Amino acid sequence: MIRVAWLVAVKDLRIEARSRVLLWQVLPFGVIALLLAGLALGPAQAGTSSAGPGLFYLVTLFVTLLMINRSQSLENAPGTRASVATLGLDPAGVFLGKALALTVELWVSGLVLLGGSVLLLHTALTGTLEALPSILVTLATLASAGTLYGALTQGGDGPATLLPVLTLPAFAPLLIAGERSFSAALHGGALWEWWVVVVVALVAYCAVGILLYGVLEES
Amino acid sequence: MIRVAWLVAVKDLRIEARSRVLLWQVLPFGVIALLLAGLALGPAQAGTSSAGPGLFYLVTLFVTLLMINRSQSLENAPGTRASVATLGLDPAGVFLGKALALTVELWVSGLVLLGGSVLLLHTALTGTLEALPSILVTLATLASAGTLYGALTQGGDGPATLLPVLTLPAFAPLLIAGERSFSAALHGGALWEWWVVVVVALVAYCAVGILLYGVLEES
Amino acid sequence: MMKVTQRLLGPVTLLLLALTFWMGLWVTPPDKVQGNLVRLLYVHPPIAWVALYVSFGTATIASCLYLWRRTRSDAMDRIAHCAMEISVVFIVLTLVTGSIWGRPTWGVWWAWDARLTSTAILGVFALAYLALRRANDDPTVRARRSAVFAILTAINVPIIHFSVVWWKTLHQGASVLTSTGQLNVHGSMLWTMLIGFVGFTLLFFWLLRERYRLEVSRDARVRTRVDEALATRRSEGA
Amino acid sequence: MLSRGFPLLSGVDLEVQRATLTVVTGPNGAGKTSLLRLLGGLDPLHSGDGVVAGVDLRDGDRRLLRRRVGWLGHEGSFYADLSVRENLVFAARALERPVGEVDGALSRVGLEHRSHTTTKQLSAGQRRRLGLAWLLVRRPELWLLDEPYASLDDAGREFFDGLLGEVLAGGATVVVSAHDPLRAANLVARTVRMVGGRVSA
Amino acid sequence: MLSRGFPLLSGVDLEVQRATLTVVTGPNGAGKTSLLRLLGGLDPLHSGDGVVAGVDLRDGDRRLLRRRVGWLGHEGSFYADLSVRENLVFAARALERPVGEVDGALSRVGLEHRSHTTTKQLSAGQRRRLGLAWLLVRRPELWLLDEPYASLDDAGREFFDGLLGEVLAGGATVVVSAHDPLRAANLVARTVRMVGGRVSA
Ligand code: HEM
Ligand SMILES: Nc1ncnc2c1ncn2[C@@H]1O[C@H](COP(=O)(O)OP(=O)(O)OP(=O)(O)O)[C@@H](O)[C@H]1O
Ligand SMILES: Nc1ncnc2c1ncn2[C@@H]1O[C@H](COP(=O)(O)OP(=O)(O)OP(=O)(O)O)[C@@H](O)[C@H]1O
Ligand SMILES: [Mg+2]
Ligand SMILES: [Mg+2]
Repeated sequence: MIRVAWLVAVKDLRIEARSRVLLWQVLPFGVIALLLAGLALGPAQAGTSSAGPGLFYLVTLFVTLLMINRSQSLENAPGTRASVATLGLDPAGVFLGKALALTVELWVSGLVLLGGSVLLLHTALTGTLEALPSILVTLATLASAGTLYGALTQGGDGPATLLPVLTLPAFAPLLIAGERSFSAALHGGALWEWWVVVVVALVAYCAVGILLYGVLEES
Repeated sequence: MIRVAWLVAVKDLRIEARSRVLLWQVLPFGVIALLLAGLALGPAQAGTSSAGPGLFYLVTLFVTLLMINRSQSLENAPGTRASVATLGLDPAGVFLGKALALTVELWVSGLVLLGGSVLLLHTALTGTLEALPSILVTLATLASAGTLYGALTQGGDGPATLLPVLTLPAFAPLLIAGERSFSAALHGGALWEWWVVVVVALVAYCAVGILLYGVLEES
Repeated sequence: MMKVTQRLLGPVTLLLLALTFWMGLWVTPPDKVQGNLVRLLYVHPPIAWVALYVSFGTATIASCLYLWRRTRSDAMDRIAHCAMEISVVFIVLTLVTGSIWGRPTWGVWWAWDARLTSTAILGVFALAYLALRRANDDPTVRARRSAVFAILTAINVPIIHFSVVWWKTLHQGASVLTSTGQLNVHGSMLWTMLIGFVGFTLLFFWLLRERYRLEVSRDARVRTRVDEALATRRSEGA
Repeated sequence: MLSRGFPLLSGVDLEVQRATLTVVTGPNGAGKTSLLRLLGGLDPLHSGDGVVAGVDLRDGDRRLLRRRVGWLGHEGSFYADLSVRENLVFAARALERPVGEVDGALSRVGLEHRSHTTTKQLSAGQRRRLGLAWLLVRRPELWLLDEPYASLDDAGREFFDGLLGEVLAGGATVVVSAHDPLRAANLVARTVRMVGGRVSA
Repeated sequence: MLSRGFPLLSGVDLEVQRATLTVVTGPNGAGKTSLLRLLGGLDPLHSGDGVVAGVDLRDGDRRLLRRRVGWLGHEGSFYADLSVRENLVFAARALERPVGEVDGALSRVGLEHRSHTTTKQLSAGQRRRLGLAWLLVRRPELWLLDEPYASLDDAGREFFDGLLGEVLAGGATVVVSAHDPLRAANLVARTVRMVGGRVSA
C-alpha cells in the first residue's frame, strides 16, 4: 500500500512539476481571488483583519476544487483509464498517493495564500504563524476528502453527475472549523475543539478512502 | 455573421441542455458556495445585507470561470477542432454565438444565485430587483470577455487552468463596477457611472471579439 | 545618425539618471512637511510613469503592429514581449517605492486604495501575459495570442482608470500641475523631476534594446538547435 | 518546412494534380499526418512555400483554404454530446446546404439506424462512418484522408473505394495517407513515400 | 449480457482455450470492443455468466482479473504529460518489475529515439507502439488487442506478428479483434464472427 501510494504521489507531483499548472495557473488565480475578495468587500471590511480567515478559506475552497479537478482529470485521459486499470494497483495505495500529492499541492498554495492575506488583508503575522499547524491539518483533510469526492464525480455519464453536489456540504464543516481555529489563533479563544473536529475528519476520510476507494474505482 | 452566430449559439445551448452541466454541476456549486461564503464570514457579517453584492459577484465569478471552461472544451474534443475548422465558419459569428450562449447560461445562473442571496444572505428583494438590469448587463460583459479569454487559453498544452489568471485582472473592474451598482441599488447612491463602465466594456469586448477572434482561431 | 543615437543611448541614460540622483539628493531642498522623504518624488512618479504608460504603451503598439498584416514581423512580437517583461520590473519598483513612501505618510505599507489596487492589477496583467507566452510552444500561436491579450489589456487600462476615479482615494492626485496650470513646486524640484522623467524613460528604451538583443541571440541559438534536430530527423528511418 | 517548434517536415517537395488520387505512405512518425494537416491549412507553415488550391500556405488566408478541404483524421469525432444527425445538420447549416441531404448521407454510410445516438456512444468504426457522412455533406474540393481504412469493416472499405471513384470523377482531388495498399489500386495516380519528414520517392 | 444500460451484447457464448489465439471479427458496431472490455474485466457484466482466468465476471473480484490482463485499445494513450519512458517506468514500478526491462521494451518497439518525448506529441503509430511496449513490460497472461494493426506501419505489423508467436509460445492467451485478416494466419486457432451483439459463427 505504502509503495503504491509513494509511486502514485511521485507520478502526480511529477506531472504537476512538468505542466506547472499549480504554479502558473492555480496560484495566481488564488492570489487574485484574494485581491478581488478584498475589493468586493470594500476597503472598510477588508482592512479589518476579521475577514481574513474567512476569505482565506473561501479562496482555498476554490483552489481546492480546481486542484481536485486537475488531479482526477489526469486519470481520465482517453485510454489512460483502461491501461492503468490493468496494472491492478492497490486502491488504498492509489487513494493515499493521490491524497498525498494533493496535500502537498494544497500546502504550497496555502502558504502562498497566507502570505497574500498577511500582505493584502493585514492579517496579523504572529497569529497566522500560530494558526499554521491547524491550517496544514485542515488542508490535508480537504485533500483526502477531495480525493474521495473527486473519484465519485468522475466518469460522469450516468447518475454520477449529481454527486459533485455532495462535495461542498462535506467541505462546509471543515471550512468552518478551519476558519474558527484560524480566528481563534488571531484573536485568542479556544482552539482545541476545532482541532478535534478537523483531526477526526482527517482520520475518518482516510479510513473511508482506504477501505472504499476500490469500490469507487470499480464503477 | 448573424446566421453563424445563431447557429453556434443554438448548438452550444443544445449541448448544454443535453449534458445538463450547468444545471447539475455548476449551479449547485454556486448555491453551496454562497452558503459557505455566508458561513465563512460568520453570522454577524453575513446577516447584514452589505456583504450580499460582494459575495454574489464573487460566486458569479467562479461560476463564470467554470462555464467559460466548459464552453471552450466543447470545441476542443479530439478531432472536433479539425472537423469544425474545415467548415470555415465566420469567426466573428462564432464569437458572437458563443458569447450569446454563455450570456444566456450566465443569466440563468445569475437569477438562481440572486434568489439564493435573497434567501440565504437576506439581501433586500426590492433593491435586488432594481439592480437586475445592471446585473444582466454585467453578466453579458463577463460572457463576451470570457469568450475571448477562453479562446486565448484554448487548445494549448496546459489545460484551461490558465484561464483564471488571464481573466481575473480583466474581470476585476467589471466585478467592482457590478458590485458598486448593486450596492447602490440596495442602499441608494449614484448608479450611472458604473453603468457607463460596464456598457463601455461590453461594447469594447464585442468589438475586439468581432475583429480579432479570427486571429485566435487561426492558431 | 541612427548609429550615433544608438551608441549614445546608454551613456546619456546613465548621465541623466546620475544627474537626477545628484540633484534629488543634494541640490533640492527638503520639504517642510515631509522632510527628506520628499526626495522619493524624483524617483517614484517617473518609475510609475514608465511602468504604466511607456512600457504598456510600447507593448500595445507593438502588438497592434504585429496583428496588422502589413507590419507583421517577429520583431514586433519580440518588442512586445520585452516591453512587458521590463514593465514587470518597473511595476514592482513602483510598488516598492510607493510602499516605502506610504509607510511614513499613511502609516501602512498597503491600503485598498484605487490607484494602488489598479497598479497591482496591471502588474498581474503583465505576469499573466508572460504566463500566456510560456503556455504556448508554437511561435506563431504564441505571438498571436499574446498580441491579442496585450490589446485586451489595453482596453482594461482606461476601464481600470475610470472604475477607480470615482473612488475616494488616499493617493496623491495630480499635484505637480494643478488644474489652474500653476506650478506649485520649487523650481529646482521641477527640473529634477523633469530630468528624472526623461532619464527613466530612456532607461526603459535602453533596457528594451538590450533585452531585445538578448532575445535575438537566444532565437539564433534555438535555430541552431532546430538545425541539429533537423539533422537527426532526416537521419530517422533512413 | 517546420511546425510546432520541432522539425516535423523538411525537404518535402510535392506537387499534386487536380482530380487525382495521391497516396502517402511511410513508416510511423514519418510525418504523413503532419503533411496532410499542412495541406489542409490546419497547421501553419513556418518556412518554405506552399500553394494549395490557389491559397498561399504561409501568407494567404488559410480560412479560405479550409473551407474547401475535407478532413478525416485519426480521431474523427465531432461534438460528442450531439447526436449523429445533429452533428450533420450543424455542418449542413453552416455550409448553407439543404438539410435534406443529411439523411441521404446517413443512409449511404449505413448509420441511419444510429442517427439519434450521441456521437460519444458510437463504436470506432461508426465514428469513421460518421466522418465519411460529414464529408458527403461537405463535398469538398480537396479530400484529405488520414488512414481511411482504419476501423472500417469490409463493407465500409468497399463503400469507401466506391466513394473515391465517384469523388475523382466529380473533379475533386484526394490525398490519402495509408499503411495498407488501397484496394482500388487502379485509381491511384501517384504514391509518395515519406521517411523522417522527407519525401523519399 | 448487458452493459451500460443498453443491450450491447446478447447471446455471446464463447469459450477460449488457454495459450491460443482467437480472432474476433464482424461489422462495425457488432460489439467486438465491448466483448474485449468485458473479458478484461474493464466493464461490469450485468446478466449472464462468465468466467475468465478463474475469475467470475459477475461476482468475482475483477481487479484480480485486470492484473492479469493486457489491453491495447482504440485510444492507447497513457499519462499525456509524462514522457514515453516515464510512462513505462511507472508501469514497471507498479508491477514490481525491474526498471531495466523498460529500455529493452522501448528498443524492441523502435521508440528508443523517442523515449523522452511526451506521450501527447507522439504520432498515431508511435502511440500504438508505446502500447505494445507497455504490454511487453506487463507480460500479461491474457492479451486483449483491439485492432492491433491500426496505424502500425509494415515493420510494426511484422514485429507484432513475431510478438504474437512469442507470446503464444510463452503460454499466454490472446484475443484479437480485427477487420483485416491477420498475416500470421497459421497462429490463429479460432475465428469468431460477431454480428449485432451475438456470436454468429
Ligand atoms: C504602494 C504604494 C503606491 C503605488 C502603487 C503608487 C502608484 C503610483 C502610480 C501608478 C503613479 C503614476 C500615476 C500617473 O502617472 O497617472 C504614481 C504617481 C505618484 N505617486 Fe504614487 N504610489 C504609491 C504610493 C505613493 C505615496 C505614499 C505617495 C506620497 C505620499 C505617492 C506620491 C505620488 C506622486 C506625487 C505621484 C505623481 C502624481 C502626479 O503628479 O500625477 N505615491 N504613484
Ligand atoms: N510538438 C511536437 N514535439 C516534438 N515532436 C513532435 C511534435 N508533434 C509531432 N511530433 C513528431 O513528429 C513526427 C511526425 O508525426 P506524424 O503524426 O506526422 O507522423 P505520421 O507519419 O502520421 O505517423 P503515423 O503513421 O504513426 O500516423 C512524430 O515523430 C512525432 O513524434
Ligand atoms: N452507452 C451506449 N449507449 C448506446 N449504445 C452504445 C453505448 N455504448 C456502445 N454502444 C453501441 O454498442 C455497439 C457496439 O460497440 P462496439 O464498440 O463494441 O463495436 P465494435 O464491434 O468494436 O465496432 P467497431 O468495429 O466499429 O470498432 C455500437 O453500436 C455502439 O453504438
Ligand atoms: Mg499519422
Ligand atoms: Mg471497436
